[in-house]
Amino acid sequence: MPVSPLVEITFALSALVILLASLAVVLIKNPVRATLMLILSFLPTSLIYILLQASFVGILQILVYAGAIMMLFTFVIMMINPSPNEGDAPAGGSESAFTGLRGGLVGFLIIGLAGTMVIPMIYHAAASLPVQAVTKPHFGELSSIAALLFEDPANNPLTVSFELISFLILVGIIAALNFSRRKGGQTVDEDSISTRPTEALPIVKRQSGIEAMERK
Amino acid sequence: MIPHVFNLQNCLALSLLLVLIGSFGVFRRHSLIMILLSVEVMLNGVNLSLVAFNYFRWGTSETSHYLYMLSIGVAAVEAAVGLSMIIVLFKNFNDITRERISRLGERSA
Amino acid sequence: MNPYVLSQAPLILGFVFLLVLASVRPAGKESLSNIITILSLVSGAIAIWLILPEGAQFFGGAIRVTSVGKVLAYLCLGLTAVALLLSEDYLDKVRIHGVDWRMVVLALALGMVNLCLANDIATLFIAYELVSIPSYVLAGFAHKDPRSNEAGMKYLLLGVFSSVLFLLGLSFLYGATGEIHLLAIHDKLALAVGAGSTGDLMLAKVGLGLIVGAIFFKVAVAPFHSWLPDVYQGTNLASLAIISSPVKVAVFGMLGMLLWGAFEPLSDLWKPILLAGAAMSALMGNLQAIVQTNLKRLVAYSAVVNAGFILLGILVNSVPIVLFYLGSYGIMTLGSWAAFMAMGTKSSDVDELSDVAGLGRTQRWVALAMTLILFSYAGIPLTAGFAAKFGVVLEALKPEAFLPRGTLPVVYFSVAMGLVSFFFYFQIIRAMWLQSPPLDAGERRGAGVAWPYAFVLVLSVVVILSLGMFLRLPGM
Amino acid sequence: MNPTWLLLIPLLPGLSAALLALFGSRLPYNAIGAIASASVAGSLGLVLAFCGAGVFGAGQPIDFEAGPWIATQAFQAGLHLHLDSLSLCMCLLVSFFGFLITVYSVGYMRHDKEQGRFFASLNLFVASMLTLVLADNLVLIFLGWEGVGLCSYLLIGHYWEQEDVPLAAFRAFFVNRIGDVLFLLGVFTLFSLFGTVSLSELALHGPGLAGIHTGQAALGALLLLGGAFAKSAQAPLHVWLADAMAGPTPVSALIHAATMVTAGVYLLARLDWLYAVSPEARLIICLCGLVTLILGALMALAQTDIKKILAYSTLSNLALMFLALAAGSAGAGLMHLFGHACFKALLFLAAGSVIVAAHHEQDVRKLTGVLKKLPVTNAAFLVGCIGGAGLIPYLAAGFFSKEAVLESLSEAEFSGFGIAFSGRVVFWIVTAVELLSVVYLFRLYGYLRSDTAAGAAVAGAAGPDAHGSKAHDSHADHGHGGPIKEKSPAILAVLGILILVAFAFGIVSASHGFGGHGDVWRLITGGAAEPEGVKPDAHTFIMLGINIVLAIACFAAFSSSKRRAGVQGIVKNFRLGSFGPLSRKFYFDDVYALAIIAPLKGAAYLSRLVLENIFTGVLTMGGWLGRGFSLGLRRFQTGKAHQYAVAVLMAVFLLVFWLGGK
Repeated sequence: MPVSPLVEITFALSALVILLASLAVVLIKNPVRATLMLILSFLPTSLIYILLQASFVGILQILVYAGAIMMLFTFVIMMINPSPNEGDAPAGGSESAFTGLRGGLVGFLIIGLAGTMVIPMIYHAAASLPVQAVTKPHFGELSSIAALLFEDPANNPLTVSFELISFLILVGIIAALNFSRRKGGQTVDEDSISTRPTEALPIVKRQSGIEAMERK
Repeated sequence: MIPHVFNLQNCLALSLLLVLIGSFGVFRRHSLIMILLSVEVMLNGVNLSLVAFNYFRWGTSETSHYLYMLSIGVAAVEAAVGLSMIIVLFKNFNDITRERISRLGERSA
Repeated sequence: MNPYVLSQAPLILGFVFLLVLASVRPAGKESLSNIITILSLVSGAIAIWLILPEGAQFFGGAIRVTSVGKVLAYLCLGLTAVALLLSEDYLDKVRIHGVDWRMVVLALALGMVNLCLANDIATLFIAYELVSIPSYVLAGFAHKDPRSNEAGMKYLLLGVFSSVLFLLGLSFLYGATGEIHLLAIHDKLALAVGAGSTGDLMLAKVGLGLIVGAIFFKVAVAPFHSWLPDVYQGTNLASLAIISSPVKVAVFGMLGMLLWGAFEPLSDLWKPILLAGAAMSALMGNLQAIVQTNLKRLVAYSAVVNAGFILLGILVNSVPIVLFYLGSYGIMTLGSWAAFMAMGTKSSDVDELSDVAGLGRTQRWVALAMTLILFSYAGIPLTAGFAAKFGVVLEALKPEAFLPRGTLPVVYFSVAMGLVSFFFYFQIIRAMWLQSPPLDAGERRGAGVAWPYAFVLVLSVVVILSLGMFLRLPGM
Repeated sequence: MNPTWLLLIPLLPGLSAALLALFGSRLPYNAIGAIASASVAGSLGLVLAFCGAGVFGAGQPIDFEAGPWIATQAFQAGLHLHLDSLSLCMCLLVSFFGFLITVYSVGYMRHDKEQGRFFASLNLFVASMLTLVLADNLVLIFLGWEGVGLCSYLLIGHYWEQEDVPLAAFRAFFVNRIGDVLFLLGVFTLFSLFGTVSLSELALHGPGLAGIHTGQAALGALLLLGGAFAKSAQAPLHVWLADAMAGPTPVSALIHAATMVTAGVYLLARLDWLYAVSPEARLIICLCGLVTLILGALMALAQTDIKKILAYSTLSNLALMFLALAAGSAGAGLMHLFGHACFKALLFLAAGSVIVAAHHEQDVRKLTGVLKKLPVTNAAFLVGCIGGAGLIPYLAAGFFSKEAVLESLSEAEFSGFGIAFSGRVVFWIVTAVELLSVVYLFRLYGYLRSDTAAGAAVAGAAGPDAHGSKAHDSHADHGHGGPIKEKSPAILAVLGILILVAFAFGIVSASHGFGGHGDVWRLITGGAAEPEGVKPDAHTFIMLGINIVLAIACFAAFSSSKRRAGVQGIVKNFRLGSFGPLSRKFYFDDVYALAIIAPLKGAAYLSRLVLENIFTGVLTMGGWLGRGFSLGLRRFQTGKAHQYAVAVLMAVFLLVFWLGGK
């Protein structure tokens, strides 16, 4: 498949940035910066999606993933506000430095092993696969995906999963609401679903601050 | 001459490396938020492999673009549930390191 | 209207009712929401029975109704309904908001039904997540209890981790075949095996490994089981009844359908994996339980042991006996949770072995039922547990069975390890009957047993005995 | 008769057990006893009714099929009861002794706290045993098999508040469970070979197929053998029998003498075709039987607890049955099974009577002369001892069955695993060990009939606390102190009946050579051609003479406190180098000590070492090993999620890598 040099260079650079940013996510101590690094890694990822003729997916990656989900993370991190370095240290010496080192070492070994054994295996297998050019017109474009999703809904194989995910999101909402309840029992009415659902998060924040002060 | 790098195996290698980096984060990070964040790194790698497979091998339909949408939907819900649990944990313990969640387990007799 | 949508309507309607109930009567009676939930579950099962014709496909093949899937759906819905019976008093005790809880359970039930009927990767994935994520939520539902926090968080972190691996596996499967429809995947794989195309097969194998690993994690097959005891220990009993019984049934059913459906051409590859999983489960589940004194953890380890037997059943593809096993295991587990709830005091649950000491004297009937349930776990004849284990083993050993090498030793090993399991089940029985009650036992005796617990206990005892005495499984 | 009645035989006691278990605590004692006895009596009546149905001998077996019980695609195990001559005899044995012992227990347990539970277990035991005996397929047999183990546990653990009793019960149950698992594995092996678990189908098709797949058939035979060994207390799975003596004495009589321990023998007799084709299994039966025989007899010699003496004697008698089976003569083994049941039940129940009369004292050294006050018990004990020692033909059940065993052994050949030896060797070993049994039985009887003031030691021991402990003592329940006498009419009646039964069995078991009819042989083997019978040759008479002389000598030596002291003095004072011709009665004592007592003592110590320490030790070691593993694995259960994740990822990578390499 003939590919223009621009594509090659873009891919290589994006891959490099993604890898470095992802490494930064797992290595940087400061949680806020780590989150920003993740967002940074999403941008070249979306570039690669566009190279892969998945322009809509690329847009989603920025809009939904980087824009919404990562905002959630940033928001919670800001709210809990762990100090830049403490947030990632073992607390109270419940885990000694030695065991921490050992745990890290074991994880590192396993990943190294997998990296040197499994990835080459898959790499060689993929290299031998026949490559097939994209044949569908308007591949990856919004209109095409919309047709895929919404054409003939009664016989569309994607309908069921698309509807089911709404229940998944509902579960997420109910869970978040439940976790924000002040009292576990059902007798408290001022913070149940119907009356003031939007207060859920601020309540949490105040509570945590108060409790934090009490603990000190 | 620019080497031919934009191909399936390189995309797969990139995505698997992301999965590995993410899982390394899961083992290494102490903060629960950071562990969740590492899982997002893994998921990013998985999504990449999905889209790459679709482009390089099965370009007749955008099936995996749809799977990608499902995947970020699930990721969003997982993040929401996980983060709200983390907030609860923070309320209860004033601490969100993983040492907080290692009380259940075998106490050596 | 599409019959499939109609068949899901009761569950969805129940969900909507609960939403409305939560908004109009936030402090309403718990029992109303419980009744609504149970009704919608039961009518959901009836709807599936009446409306969905066997062999039909809906939504372009995303849903395929099979007899196995239907039975699994009945089992899941029925067990969930029974578990809900248990929840009413208990949720009050642990101060859980019941309406929220039931909505999560209903969503989970929807996920289970779709997991049993799903026929493409996308639906499968979403249904799998719709089973998993509510499970995490349920585990951590009692959010004022630090142990529940921990259980939920641990379950979520590890579960999300395994979900990612599952999705990666699906991605490789898609990469190998280009299909999301399970039957089409099966055909493509069969073609690839026939043609010997190594590249495709390699991708499919990697996908197989990842998917099987992730599902093994979900159903707690050793060595993927380490999360299970911790989560059991921390989770409140009402949520545990859901997580440990119907969810297990659904995921095991999905594993069996996936392996014998899509992955059937690769059966030479995954059969040894199932065997290894069965052997490991028998080994780890039994050995780790020996020195265990926490009752919930004991049940968790026994779940690991049972998982090994179910894998054997899946291995020999004897559908009726697997369904029988799942059903009897589900009701057995629910029975044991009912007994635990009935044994608990007003303020606390039973936790350690010492909490049940002398119970044969203070709560005679509960102790009797619990003893029978433990007999069933241990595989004493005339109980469902025996019939199920016995059936699985005999199916595996029938002379005409064509199985991989090593089946015989693994089966023997699993049965022989039952000796060890007997040891720790008997610890509980011994504590109940052959130890004197502690001094504060009067508190328990006065409490009496609430009718839902009594009902579920009686139900499980009746089911255990009748299944144990009359196991008849026609060919399906 | 309508075959449906067969179902009622095990069902009656089973229902009664359920009734008593659920409501026993609310019923008065007499009602409990009446229900328990009546249900077993009902079974006995049914069995007697079936005796007239022409099943005996070569008659037509009666089959009852209630449809499938467990039925899957692969297999069917029906609720299928099969009554042939052998199972009718076993039914008769079980229901008859079950009935007698239930009646006896009504007298024995009158002052117990948990009577409902006791009689429920007793009834359930009878029900399970009857199921086991009547079952036509191995699954149903397993049901009974497991049931008797469970009841044995419940009954042994009856005095659970006493220290060590729960542990003893648990150990007994655990060894039984080992046997159950082996049995189950054996069933699985047979099933995977033949595709059926029905005994009749197996007997029909088994021999042919087993000849082809000898390896797997031998494996199945060995596994089932393991099960039988555990149930019938053969080395190395015999360790539970001594523990089992912690239960009430009627239980010891029922379970550990007459019924449960014979289940293994019964099973092997049912599957004799399987053992006929696997000489290795027979060789193993023979070797284990010999070890058990010798160790049992020696341990019986070394014991002072009255029940333990009888328990070890049971071991060696069971070994005799197994030896007969090993020799290929199921008939001889079964005949001894019945004979042994007669005299051992008699001995145990008489011992129970002694124990009750002596306020739960079980040490024979303190029970000297007790029998002088207990005339009926005395007669029963004497008859039992004569039977156990096989002293007198036609009397007391033991003689002809032992002769039959010896006869079968003398003609057998054993080979396998590269060794081969003649049954003559075994024959002589058995003959020699039987002398020991004469010694320990009559030593025991001598003690109990000693001329010491009757029960002096007991009365002395019980005297001081007789009044003080009366109010609250829980199990010294049959009067305190006071005169030693037989009180319960139920106990006396049962003993009387048993004496008659022992006589009757002695007469009907006589073989042709002695002028009898050999009825028992014909009945239990279902009309198989009777062997020529024991010829009253010189050897038989010589051994008989030696036995009688030895018995009288033993009795004489131990029944007088002076002579007993003499014997003990010889044993005790034996030291090398400290003897002179005159003071040592011309070395006679020393020769005696050197030649007889010392080896015996040494052997007894050795057998104690082996029996109590090594075999138990291996079991305990297994337990500790499991515990150790468990504790080791516990270290991996750290509660740290990231470590679990490492484990998961590692396992997944291994999976993927393994799959990729295939």
